Amino acid sequence: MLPKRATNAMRHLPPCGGGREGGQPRPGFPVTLFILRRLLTFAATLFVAALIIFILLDLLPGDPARFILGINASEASVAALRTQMGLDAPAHERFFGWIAGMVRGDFGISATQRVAIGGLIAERMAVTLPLTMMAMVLSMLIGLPLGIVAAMRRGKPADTGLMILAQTGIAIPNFWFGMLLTLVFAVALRWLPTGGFTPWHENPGAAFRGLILPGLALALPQASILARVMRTALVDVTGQDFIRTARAKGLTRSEAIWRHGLRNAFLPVLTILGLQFAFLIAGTIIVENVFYLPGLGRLIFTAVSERDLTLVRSATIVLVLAVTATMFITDLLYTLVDPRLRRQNA
Amino acid sequence: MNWQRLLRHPSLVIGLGAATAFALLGLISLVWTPYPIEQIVVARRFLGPDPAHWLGTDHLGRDMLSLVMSGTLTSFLVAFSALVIGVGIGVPMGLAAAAWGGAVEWLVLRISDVTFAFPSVVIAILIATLAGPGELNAILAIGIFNIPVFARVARGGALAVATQDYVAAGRLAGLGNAAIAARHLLPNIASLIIVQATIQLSLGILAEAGLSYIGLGTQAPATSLGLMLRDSQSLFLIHPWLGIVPGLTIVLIVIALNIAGDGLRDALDPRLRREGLNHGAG
Amino acid sequence: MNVTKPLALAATALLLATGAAWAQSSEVRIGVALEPPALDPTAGAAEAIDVVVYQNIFEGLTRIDQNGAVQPGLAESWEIAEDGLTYTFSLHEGITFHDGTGFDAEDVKFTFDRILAEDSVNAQKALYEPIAAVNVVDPQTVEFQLSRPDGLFLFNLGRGDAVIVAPESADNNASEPIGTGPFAFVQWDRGSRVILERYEPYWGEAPALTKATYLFISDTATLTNALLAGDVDGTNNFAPEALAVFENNPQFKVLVGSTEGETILGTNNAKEPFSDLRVRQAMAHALNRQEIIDGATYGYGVPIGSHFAPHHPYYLDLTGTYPYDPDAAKALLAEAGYPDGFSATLKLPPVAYARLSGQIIASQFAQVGIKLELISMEWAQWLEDVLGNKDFDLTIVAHVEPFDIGIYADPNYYFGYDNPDVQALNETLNATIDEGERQRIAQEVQTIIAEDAVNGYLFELAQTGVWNAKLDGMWQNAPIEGVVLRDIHWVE
Amino acid sequence: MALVEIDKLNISFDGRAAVSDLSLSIEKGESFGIIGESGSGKSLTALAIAGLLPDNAKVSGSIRFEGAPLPGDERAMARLRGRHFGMVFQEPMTALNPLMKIGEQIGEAAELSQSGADIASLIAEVGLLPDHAGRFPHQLSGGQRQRAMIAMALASAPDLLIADEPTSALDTITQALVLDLIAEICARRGMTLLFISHDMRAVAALCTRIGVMRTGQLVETGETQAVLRAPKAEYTRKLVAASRMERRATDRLHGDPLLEVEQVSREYGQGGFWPWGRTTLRAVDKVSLTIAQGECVALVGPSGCGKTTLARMIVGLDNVSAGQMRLDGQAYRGRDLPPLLRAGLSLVFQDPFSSFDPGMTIGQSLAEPLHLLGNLSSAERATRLHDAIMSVGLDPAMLDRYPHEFSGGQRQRLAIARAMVTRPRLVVLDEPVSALDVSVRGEVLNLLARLQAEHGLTFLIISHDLDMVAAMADRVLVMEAGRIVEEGKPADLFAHPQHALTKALMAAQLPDITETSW
Repeated sequence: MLPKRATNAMRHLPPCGGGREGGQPRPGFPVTLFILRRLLTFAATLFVAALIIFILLDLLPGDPARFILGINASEASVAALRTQMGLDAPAHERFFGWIAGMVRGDFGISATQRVAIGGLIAERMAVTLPLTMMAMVLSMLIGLPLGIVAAMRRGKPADTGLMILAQTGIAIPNFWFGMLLTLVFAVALRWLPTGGFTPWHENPGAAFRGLILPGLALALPQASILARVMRTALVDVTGQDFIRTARAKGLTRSEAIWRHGLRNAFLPVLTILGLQFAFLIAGTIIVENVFYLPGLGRLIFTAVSERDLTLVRSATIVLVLAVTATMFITDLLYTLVDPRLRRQNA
Repeated sequence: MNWQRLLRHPSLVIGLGAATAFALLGLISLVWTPYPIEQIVVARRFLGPDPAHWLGTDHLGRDMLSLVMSGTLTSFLVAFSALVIGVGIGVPMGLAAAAWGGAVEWLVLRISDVTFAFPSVVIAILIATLAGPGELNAILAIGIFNIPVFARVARGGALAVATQDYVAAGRLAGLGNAAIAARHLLPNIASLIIVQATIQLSLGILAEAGLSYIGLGTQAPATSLGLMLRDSQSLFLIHPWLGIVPGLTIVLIVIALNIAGDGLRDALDPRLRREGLNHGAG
Repeated sequence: MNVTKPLALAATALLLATGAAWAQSSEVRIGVALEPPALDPTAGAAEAIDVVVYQNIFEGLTRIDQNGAVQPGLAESWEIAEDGLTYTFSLHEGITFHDGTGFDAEDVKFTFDRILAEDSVNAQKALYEPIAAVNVVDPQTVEFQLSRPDGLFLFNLGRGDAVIVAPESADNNASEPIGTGPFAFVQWDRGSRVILERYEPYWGEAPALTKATYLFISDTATLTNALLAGDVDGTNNFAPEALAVFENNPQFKVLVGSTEGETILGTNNAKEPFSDLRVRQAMAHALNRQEIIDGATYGYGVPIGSHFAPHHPYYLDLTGTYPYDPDAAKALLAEAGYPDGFSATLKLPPVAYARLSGQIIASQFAQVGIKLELISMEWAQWLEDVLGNKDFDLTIVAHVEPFDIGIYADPNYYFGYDNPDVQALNETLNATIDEGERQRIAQEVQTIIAEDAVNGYLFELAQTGVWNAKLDGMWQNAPIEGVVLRDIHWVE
Repeated sequence: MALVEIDKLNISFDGRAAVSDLSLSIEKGESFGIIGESGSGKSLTALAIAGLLPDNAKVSGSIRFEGAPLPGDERAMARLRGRHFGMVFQEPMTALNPLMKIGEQIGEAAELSQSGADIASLIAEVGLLPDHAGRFPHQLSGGQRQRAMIAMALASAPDLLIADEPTSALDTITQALVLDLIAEICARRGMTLLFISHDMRAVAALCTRIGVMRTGQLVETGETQAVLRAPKAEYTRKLVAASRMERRATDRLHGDPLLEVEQVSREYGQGGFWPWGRTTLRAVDKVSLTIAQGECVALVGPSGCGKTTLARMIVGLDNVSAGQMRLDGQAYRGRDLPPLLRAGLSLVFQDPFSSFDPGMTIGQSLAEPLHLLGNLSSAERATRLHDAIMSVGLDPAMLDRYPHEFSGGQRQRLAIARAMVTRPRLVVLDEPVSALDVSVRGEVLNLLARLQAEHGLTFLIISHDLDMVAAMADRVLVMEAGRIVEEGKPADLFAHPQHALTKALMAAQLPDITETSW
């Protein structure tokens, strides 16, 4: 069987390699420098990601020109279109051309749709981003209070019930849940649309309504995870010395948890929130299909099937950017919330 | 640590028992299913549960029980293979980062960052366009996604272990970084990895379902639970049974694995409750 | 199945109770599965383009009606010279493009010069190759000189690929189409919908609808829900498996009609073992058409025995050429030297009928010893592998071009069928104008390819539309791709 | 009337008794100390008084505060705590909320007790600077944090200050300062003190009355001097005896230099991968020293002075930035120590709980250094292990067991056995007894002295415990901020300290328990 670890010893570990008292006052580490360093890492990550995307897509089988012209087109027509689309240039020229273009904000022209990719992506982001935000907010609104309630009622029936609910929530595939939601709230009750999206500028209310069901479908598993994480974090924090200190000051247990526990418990939750954004982005790609939402995921999906390379790679890098930026922002937030990190650099 | 102690955690026993039962059901399909799943008899489709077909038949007249057995196997196989990729690459990466530190650690962290920046569905789309959809695509996509998860967990655990005096003692005894990683770090983060693996396994099963649902995963005539859901989707209003069977199977397997993971966490080490919080992964 | 009925009934009851909340109006929302990549029908092959724009935004000199017959379009009449080489069209007067510019013979000449230009990106350029010259006689008259007689010329002029575009707007048609049709383009929310509005200055009879919205919903379950919830008023081609939801529902009408889609088991005739006639005959005997039709189209397909649409007057029923007979198939395979069968790949494009038929055929072939490996692929890859590189054993695809038996005369076409007799007959057919003679030749070709078992002939795709019961005027058949709005209207 | 009266207190967890039948009373204004080793139940007793026991604790018996039983209601109890009790805990790092500024935390305590205490004056009272109020806990040193804790405890102007091991996480000098502060404040405010510690000297220095606890029971209680001078209980006698260090070193003849450290420096770059933003921290600054064969040299200094870094370089766990070391005349710079030379060196760690891999048997752990000697036959290995474990007075059968089966003292013996297995000539001991209970420290030190005598070992002891150093060392080196500032024989050095640090260290020495004059 597995070894039991020397758990007691961990408690005594010095925070860094020096003496166990670990006690010198530490100089503050400049926050701006920290941000600068993270920004550079962020840019490097993006560049490598762009390179990977480009290499993968350059290997793609399937000729976009052939796709556009279809089953009966002549070789000459296809060749003419290929030249017109600039597919003949050498790979490195195309790569750096692409990067340079993006830096200028010019994503190029879609091969199959014949319009500027920047605009296409912006249109789709106007759906995907609010949807992700909606899911994020919903999952927090649902998950965090439930997690707190469960932690406060630890070991009681409410806790057990909520955690069973959370287990189930994690286990239901979100696309399936989305379909069940549609059947109930759109088909049977007709409270909300079955899907589709009205552009924001046309009718913000309708646009918002269109995002509620998909947002819920996306939020369910994340809310369940959040509830569990929140509960565990809070239960953990409850056992910490400073809660005892707070109680010694004259707070009751629950007051101590509210005043001192929540903020500390929020640290692990913040990590999870950062990670969740990436999963939500991945989730939108699937859920957009269920609710026929014109999001970035479906744009990539369609573009791949149409072999619209320029569009695929730019849309993909935007998704990657969204995920990386979230991680970056999470890092910064963490630094804001946790003063201990303001001097560290790892 | 012995079995009796493990058995004192009812959630572990229930979860592990149920998950094993499903896995066994899948494994049996390797040698025997009530009916061959490739055998299509359209005239026999949409039969309800009866003695000949315990779970009825699907839209092509295939036996649902056989499909569920085979689909469960595929789902497990995909999730497990992806796990092997994640553990096989991620754990050595994390260990190397902790044992060598410096540039190696920097590199591992950056590789994790880049890998993590690609949502698994995007990886799946890219691979599917390169190599066509299929189980292998799903395995790779989920596996690649698992790599940074395990790299981070392994690095985090190993860094905590590396500060222990016995690691210094190992170095004093002349052990190199690789020997330290293999002798001291790996065995001591094993429980952490096992717990994370249970979680990733359940996430892998969900991810497989998602990928198959959008057509990037398992392809006919093979089947998986996700593919069964996809096939039954448009028939849901007419024959809801066809969707409920694979859907419930997924839910039950994932719950079983998650309960087993929770139980393992409690049983192996109470401290993991705090460290193994990466439940968001997936 | 007992469990399902109550649920379906409950759903129906609910719908009855709530009723179609949509107020009767002159607007319609149509669900279509595929979103067009662009909206210029003269610069792309996607069927989805025509679904939105054909006869709605754009019009040709002629137009095809719902029975497949050629009707006057922008040209109110035409004369054909004795030799069949000169066509003179008289154009309607007072026609304007949606941007207000006028339409005249120059636009016609521009359109066809563009199709035939060196750098043309027209997908059907080959169809218009017989055109030697387009001459503007006067603003209302235009003359076409052909290099050889072409029996399908007037039909081809009515296709989406030959709609008339204006030089001022042609370059932007991909994203902002400007034509002469009864509906003008308003906006395209990519990934979501295209909105058209009635073009009031339209030259012809004004349509009843004032606004039409095409919603792009690829998922059948989602489309089902949207129809049930009243978010969509109808769709021209609904997945047959879920038609049962609407069949007995008085809120909806189900329109079953014909299409030009011959669904075939495309066979690589140039490759072993399919180059052996006995192997192809064996495969033909191994196909149980009825089971495929039941399984893949829920009974809505029409069996075919050759590459020809059953509703066409020239059609010859050849489904009995190689009846379903596994024993005969095995015998033929043994005779061809494959007593234990063989293995082959079956490449499937991303359409439901192909994926389902593929599974069923694999099961049927397995019974005679042919082991098929199913390979699913995206259209782009299918086009490259199968159509471009002819790197395939078997495939399943529906050929949706009307009267496209001529593809059997092209030895370079993907299935690699090289038969001088068919090639000669096709040439005669193209040059023949006499109806009776054309029918005889067409039937001869049908018979030859059926007997040669060039491909496995499966079924003619049906058009299965689902519409709000209060809508009328939709095309039941699909002789050409498009959802023509012209006659659609609400009834009380 | 007694301020606190405890009558037949029983505390148990899952049926296991942690405190049994404990009765005591604390008078208003007195300083009461509880002495006990880890697991004796002394902290639980303190927590019980404050109503802060863990949820799963089963409690019986009664505790009265100012004659009234403690309220059962959580809210009433909390208010009582807030107004009348002040508490100081062992680990000021974890006991303070890491996300709140010190000032806010003190302010909260003042606000809760409605004492109207002024934060600035509290901060001044505990000897912190005004700008410390705006800092986060991690920006303070250990001593400063503990002062902040005390300020927090004082904010409510409590009747009773409960201090639970308040100094055991601090170094000697800081410990003395904090103890002085507590004593001074209690005296000035006339506050009752309940002081809990395993350190007999600290208790003796602070308390007028003490109780001695062992395995949940109060074995003896009485006036401090009475108890310590004439302990009645056997256990108390043992504790008192163990707290006195006897000099074990004998004057030995020293041989040739074994270890020479020549102008060694160690710098750490901080700031990570990117070249800018890096600062250099010089942990060890041009240190030179020589240790002769058979000598026992002690390196003392406050935490962060660089003594551990120096030790790590000497044993080859870290590289020097400049300078070099010689073992037996052979030069090395740290990690480049060749295996055979490495076998001549070993290290005993401070914490016996983390120095064994929990997944390996003791035998496996002990055998690990043997491969430095090349390929030994299995018989030879067995002999080595056997000899090593016998030499520390343990049973060879223990080789097949796992670390968690042993107590702290046993583990430290096993750690010493591991250090002996290659039969080294130089053994570096990093705080070898400070993590051990008082009662076993003496045994381990005796063992070390015996081994040194039997095997002619050379010791380098890293410590801040001057008593232990005086008892063990032939020569003492005093280190501060990376440099060696003074050196000499312990008797001379401690009698006539020259350097300010040495003087401070001496001043911080708590008086011997029996020397305390009340």
